[in-house]
Amino acid sequence: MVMFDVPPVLLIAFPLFFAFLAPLIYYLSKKSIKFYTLGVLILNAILSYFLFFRVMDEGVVYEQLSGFYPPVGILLAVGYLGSILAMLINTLATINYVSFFDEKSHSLRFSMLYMLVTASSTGIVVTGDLFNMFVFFEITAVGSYGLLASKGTKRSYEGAIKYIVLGSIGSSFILLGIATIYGYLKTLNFYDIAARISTMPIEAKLMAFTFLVIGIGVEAEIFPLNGWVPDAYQGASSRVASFMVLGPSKAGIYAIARLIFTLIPFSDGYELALILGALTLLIGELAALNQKDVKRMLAYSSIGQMGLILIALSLHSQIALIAAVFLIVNHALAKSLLFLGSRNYASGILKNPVIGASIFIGALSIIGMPPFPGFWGKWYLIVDMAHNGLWFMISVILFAAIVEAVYYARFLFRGTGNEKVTLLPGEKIAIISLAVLLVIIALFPFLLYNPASNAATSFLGGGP
Amino acid sequence: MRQEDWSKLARIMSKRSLWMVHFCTGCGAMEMPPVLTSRYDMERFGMISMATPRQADVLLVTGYLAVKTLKRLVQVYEQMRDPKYVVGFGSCTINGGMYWDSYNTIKDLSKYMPVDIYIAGCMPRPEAIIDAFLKLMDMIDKGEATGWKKYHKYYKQYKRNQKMAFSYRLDEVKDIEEGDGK
Amino acid sequence: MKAMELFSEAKEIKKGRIRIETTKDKVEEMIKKLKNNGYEHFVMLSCIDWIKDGKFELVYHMWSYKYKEHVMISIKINRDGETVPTMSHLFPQIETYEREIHEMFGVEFEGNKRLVSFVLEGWPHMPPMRKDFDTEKFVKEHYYKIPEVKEE
Amino acid sequence: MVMNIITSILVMSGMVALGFAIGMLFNGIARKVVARIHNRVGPPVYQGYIDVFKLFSKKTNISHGWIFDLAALFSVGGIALTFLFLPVAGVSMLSGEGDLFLILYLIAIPALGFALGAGASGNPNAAVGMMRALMMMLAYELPIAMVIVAMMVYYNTTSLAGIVAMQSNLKWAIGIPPFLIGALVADMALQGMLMEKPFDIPLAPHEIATGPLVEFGGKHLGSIILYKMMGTVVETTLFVDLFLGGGVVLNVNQFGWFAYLVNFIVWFVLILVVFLIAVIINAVFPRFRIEQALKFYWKYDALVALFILFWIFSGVMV
Amino acid sequence: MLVEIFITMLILALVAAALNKYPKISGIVTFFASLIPFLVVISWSQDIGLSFPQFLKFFTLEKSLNYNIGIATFMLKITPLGWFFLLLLASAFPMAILFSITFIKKNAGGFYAAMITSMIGSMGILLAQDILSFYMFWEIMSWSILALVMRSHDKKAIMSYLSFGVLSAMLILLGIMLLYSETGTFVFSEMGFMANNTTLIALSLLVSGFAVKGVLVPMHVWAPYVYSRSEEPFVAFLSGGLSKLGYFAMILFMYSVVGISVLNSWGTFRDVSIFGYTLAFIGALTAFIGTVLAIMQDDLRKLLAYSSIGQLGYIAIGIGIGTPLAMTGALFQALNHTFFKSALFLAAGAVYYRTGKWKISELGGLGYKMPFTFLAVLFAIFALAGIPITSGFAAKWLLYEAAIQKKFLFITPIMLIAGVGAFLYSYKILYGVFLGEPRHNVKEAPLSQLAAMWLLVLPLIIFLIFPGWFVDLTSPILKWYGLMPISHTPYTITTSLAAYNTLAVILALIGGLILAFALYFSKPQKVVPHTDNYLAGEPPELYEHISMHAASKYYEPFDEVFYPFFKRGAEMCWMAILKFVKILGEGARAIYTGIVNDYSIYILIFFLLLVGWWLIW
Repeated sequence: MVMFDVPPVLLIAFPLFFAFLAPLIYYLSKKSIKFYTLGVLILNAILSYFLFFRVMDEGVVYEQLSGFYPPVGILLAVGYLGSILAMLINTLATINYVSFFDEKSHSLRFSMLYMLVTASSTGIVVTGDLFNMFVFFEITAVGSYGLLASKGTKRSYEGAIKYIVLGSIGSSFILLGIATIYGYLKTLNFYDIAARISTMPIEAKLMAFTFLVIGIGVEAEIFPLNGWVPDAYQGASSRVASFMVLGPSKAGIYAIARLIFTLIPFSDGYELALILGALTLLIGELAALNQKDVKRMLAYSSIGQMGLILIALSLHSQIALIAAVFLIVNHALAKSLLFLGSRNYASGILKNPVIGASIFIGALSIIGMPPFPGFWGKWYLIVDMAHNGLWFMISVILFAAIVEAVYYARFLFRGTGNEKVTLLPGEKIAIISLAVLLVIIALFPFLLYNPASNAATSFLGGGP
Repeated sequence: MRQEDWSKLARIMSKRSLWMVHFCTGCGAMEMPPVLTSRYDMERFGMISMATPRQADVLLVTGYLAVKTLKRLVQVYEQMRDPKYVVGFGSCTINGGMYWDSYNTIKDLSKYMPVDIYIAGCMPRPEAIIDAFLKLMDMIDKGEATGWKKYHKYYKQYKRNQKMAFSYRLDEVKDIEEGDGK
Repeated sequence: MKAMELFSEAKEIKKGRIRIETTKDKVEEMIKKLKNNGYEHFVMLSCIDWIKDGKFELVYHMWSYKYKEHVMISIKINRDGETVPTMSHLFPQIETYEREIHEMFGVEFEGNKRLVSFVLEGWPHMPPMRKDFDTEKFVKEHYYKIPEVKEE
Repeated sequence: MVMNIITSILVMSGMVALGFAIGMLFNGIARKVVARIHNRVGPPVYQGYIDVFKLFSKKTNISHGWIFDLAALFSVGGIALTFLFLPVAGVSMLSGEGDLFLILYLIAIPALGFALGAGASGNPNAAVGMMRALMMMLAYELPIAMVIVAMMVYYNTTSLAGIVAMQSNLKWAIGIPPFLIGALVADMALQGMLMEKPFDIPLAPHEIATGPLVEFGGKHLGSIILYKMMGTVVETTLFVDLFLGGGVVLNVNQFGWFAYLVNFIVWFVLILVVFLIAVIINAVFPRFRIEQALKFYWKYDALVALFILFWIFSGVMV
Repeated sequence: MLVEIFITMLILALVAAALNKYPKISGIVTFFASLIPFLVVISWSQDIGLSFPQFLKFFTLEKSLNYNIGIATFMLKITPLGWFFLLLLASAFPMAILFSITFIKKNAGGFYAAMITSMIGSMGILLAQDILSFYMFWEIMSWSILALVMRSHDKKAIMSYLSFGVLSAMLILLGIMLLYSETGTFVFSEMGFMANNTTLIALSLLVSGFAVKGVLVPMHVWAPYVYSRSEEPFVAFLSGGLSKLGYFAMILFMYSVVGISVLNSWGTFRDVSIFGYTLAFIGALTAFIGTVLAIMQDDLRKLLAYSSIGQLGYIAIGIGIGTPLAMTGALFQALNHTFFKSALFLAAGAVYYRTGKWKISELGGLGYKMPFTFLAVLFAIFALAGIPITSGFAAKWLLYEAAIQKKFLFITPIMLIAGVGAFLYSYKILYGVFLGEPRHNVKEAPLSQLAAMWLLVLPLIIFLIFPGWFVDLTSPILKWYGLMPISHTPYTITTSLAAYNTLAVILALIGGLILAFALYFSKPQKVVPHTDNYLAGEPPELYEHISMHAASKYYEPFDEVFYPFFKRGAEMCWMAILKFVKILGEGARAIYTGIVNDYSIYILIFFLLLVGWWLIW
């Protein structure tokens, strides 16, 4: 199946390079910029497939950059989860870009930022170096500020500025964490840190953990660090919000996973993650219950889903990690679908049953109804919790699911029936493709199960 | 022969079981309660008052009849099952009584429906009423109370007269549709 | 004595009974005024046929429980075809009185939508309460002329 | 085999005929008794027979369509059917083939047929009367159901014939303290079952023109009246079977035909007494409105019945 | 073969959906698809130990199937219990489809596809042998019902169904997870139970989850809305067929998975487990409350919905008591309810199809206009009210006997009074819709609708005469549970307390009717129109504008007495819970103030908290 061994760096370098080449294309032909961007994204997605299959074949792929050997040099380490996420982010970014296709004034800046954020999000999930990860975080954040503000309304600027403020605080915390670790261990390589973390004094370890959790938590939308989420998503256009859900936030949750599994694994960390996850879940879902504005509601729902994923991660067992992978994939697919469809009203569902059914499938999957991937995620999660006897947490999750069902029903049936539906053809294509992906995973869950199982094994062994 | 015996038996039975429906229009209604209750006790003859014409055998017209009331009375009469008997109370049903010159009160009930027995008086006393009923029973027994047969036989004439009364005009009533009022 | 204070043309004919003679265009105003001043009960509307004068007299009777007074507002109209405005919007029961007077005297009430037959269903002749209607003659020509049922 | 079937059919037809005869007689007795209480002479006791004969001899019969006719069929057929399932004076005709629950539901067949006819007549009075009749049924059914269930649990059988058999040798249920109270409760319910005052609001002749009966006349009314008359026999027999040992005083195996005779006489006297109690109450009471009747049965009667249930409950637990 | 059957039905569902523009053709396709489950049931009859005629067996099917989808294995197997309930569903389903061929006109494709999907889900549930496939098929069934409920476009119906559907799903999920953690296996047959509190909690959760589908109080709140706003063929199948799945699952988990010995180990009351007794009591309460509320309704569908609630309560009583007698009674009641309630809802649909009205107070006199519909309704109502002219009585009788056998002094009177209450609302339907003054000049219902109704009524009459056949039908189930089938012949059932001989009842009824006929035909009669009524002498032709139909507010005194007690019902409790959750939600929303300073402070506080935690630790 593998045609050629894709070096992981290509996945980052390729879009970055073409992103900086974009002004030239724009100078030549203003209209072709979107085709250009789409082409780059498609190519990158294809590359990510090759990488995925390579990882599936060979196991973890390492690549050293710039000629230095680790721990001094920069190392890229693509694990199973990394390759899944790289593939997911690139594919969905491509699909999502289709939804922007009908915009009349297709600005250069937007295309560049889009490619930039895609590349840096991919970078986060394939990197093996803490500082490298920080750099990619910064790029992602900067790109996201631009994307969130791209709608150009007062609200979008407001949301973006909030993100900038919180994102800066988060970045500085990450930097503090990195500094702490570097100060003691004189290394930033994940493996190196993981190998020698026990030599660190406990206070320093805790300090580093705290700084990093807070820093990454801002990106990963963890309560109470996620204040920017509702405002930013509400202000941004639905398509940008959809992109934010599938790209940066997934990279953030990956970073959290790396932090608590590889970097500083200790039992209180898991416990903290569990508590934070439960809080995030409950607060996100409850806040969404009464929310009238659709995008804000979906943003809250996103927060809730992140909490669920965090709970799954915090259980640090094989099945729970499989569940986490399912939940991540489900959230990326279904939530970006729902964001794209957030402008569609109940009357639109009647006029276009295909779109209606797609949105319905997305909502079902998020609520966790069989046979969609969301179901498998929740199922494995609950099975694992049942193993461990975490009945209270199961009740919390199920309660959250009921609340979710109620507000998604409101989401599906909102509107008086007289609204004009203004979904663009591109958006429709994107929605339908996402729904098709959901159905494919629903019909053939083992497609995702086997990689997820590998990823879980790898993660539990301390790998990427 | 058997048929005749049968109807003879039926007459004997039905004379002992006369169920009445009151059409309480005038002051005659006041004379009925004593007849029914302890003092005169009509039930000893098997007579009780019924609530609807469907169940009843005897129609009591207890006083004067305005034209508007006559319409209702005819309907009630036609809803009763055969054999059915009509008893007219007091002079109002005979010749209009004290309403002899009223523009809106009919003067002679027998022009509009067959009356089996009239009770004279204004109003008749309970004794007179009981006497009349005993007479009626005798008539039934002998097969003389044939008002209901007469109504079917001369249905056209009765209907014509009723129409004349209802429309307050004699000249406009010409033909009556077929039927025998069964 | 309230009505005496309200209307200058009011006359007390005996104790607690007041008569006001007026014209038909003022009636509505007067009833309204009385209604607002404690005369909450509209007792009835009656009609008298003054055949020699060629007039109908319509009398609106009102009663006050507070003052224990009976007020009669009397108007006169021509017998031949003069119409009177309806008062049924002031007291709903007036509708029925007007219906009756329409049937019995043939007075037309403008604005009363329910002037259908009341006691006499389908009466084709002159209204029977008019003094020029000869009851005895009608009875003789109508009821006594209805034939007996002939037994053949 | 064939002879057996023919014999039993003959016995059953005879019993049904007897039931109708007693029902008509009861009608006359009731009217006579009420008249005597009113200080009147009253009709002769055979007045019931005259009335039924007269109704069936009417010359014209007016129907409101085939659903209306169902009433006449189902009411007479259904009540005869119900009678067959009762043990009468210890003679169990079909009562071995069904039980008390069946009887409670069989009584509903004529009532439902009657209701169909009343509804089909299209008269609003009939509908109102039927509504009241059904609500009355709901009202009295609660206390009587509680008492019956208590008896079933006590005697550990649901068969009426079984309950009667348990009370043989004059061990009548009324002699057992909870069921003495139960008999009073059931007698109140019987008052409603028989539609006697103070629970005769479903008919209420002066108010809704005899309610469901308003459009019935001639043979239709005759059928309904037969059903009502037989109904009094069925319902009083049910009461007697439950509380008074079905009127069985002598053992049939021991005394032969003489026992049958005595039992029948005792049964007749007992149902007459039960019926006369109802009639006498009827003669001196005004009537309840329907919601008053409902409240009476569900508040007071049912409360007493509940007390009996608890009584039995404590006994069963021991 | 079994997989192919599922796939065939799925393909036919897609075909039906594709034929959206041709509702009749789509309906006919679906009708053929709907016959497949019935053929499947018949072909399995010998496998579970029944002797059905050989010629009815069209194909041979494997008894069990393990189907691997890569990450999990679905274990399906036919059991006597599953077979019986599949028989019910498979008989009601084609009738609902047959009815909808003429009834459904708008967006028919989606309707039929969702109906077939719900049937597929039901088949899966009835065959499931492990937790995963059970739950998956349960959800497929639930969500295809939601798709059908959504067609009503009624917000209240959709929201209430959805909330309760998800609540039920979550309760079930929690319950089966508890079972799984207790036993460590997904497969029903491998579960061995300890009688401990976890199992009790799990079972309670499961039963309350199934109670949503089985509409037991207080989980019944959704049913009146959904039943009264959706399309009739679907409601007929939902009430008649799919609600039985809740009771199937109750029996499955109580008696197959957990087992009677474990139930009994939690304490017994007169040899009935306390768990079962509680269920029986809730069932009796449901029967009573459903009946009282049904009497108060004016909307025909709402009345039927509440009556459905009331009648389903009886099944819970039988399941709770759990003796052979009670189980037979419960299954019999399930069968009866399937047929009569489907028929009634279909008849309501036929009435609506012809008149366009739902309110009982606006209908009337249809008995002479639609005589065959009326007769079907009459039989269905006999079954509903338990009049011994249909099989409805036998079921109730068995349940009464079972309750008396166990000396249940308080449940039995409630059951009896609910039975009498059924007469009241039955008569409301009969009078309000079919009797009384005619108001609509309409034709008889179309042939497909009539055929559907009558085919549903037919079994009720057959099982009236031969209740023994029914007992034969259930004896494999009882044997499977190790219970003795009750003693019977084709037309008699005998218990330790009494006997019930249908032949005697029928013959006596015929005898009584002959007597009545003899009296009745003694005299000729003439038929008069409905306008010829005694109305105190007032000619009705004068009062054309006044309706003589007394069906509006029919049981007004009853409402006056009972309304104060039922004013604050289960619905208000649920609304209060919802309100509480909404207040929580408001609180959660208040955290996100929209002010960036606050958010920064949150981060700071969080940082301090963490540091504090580490310090204390």
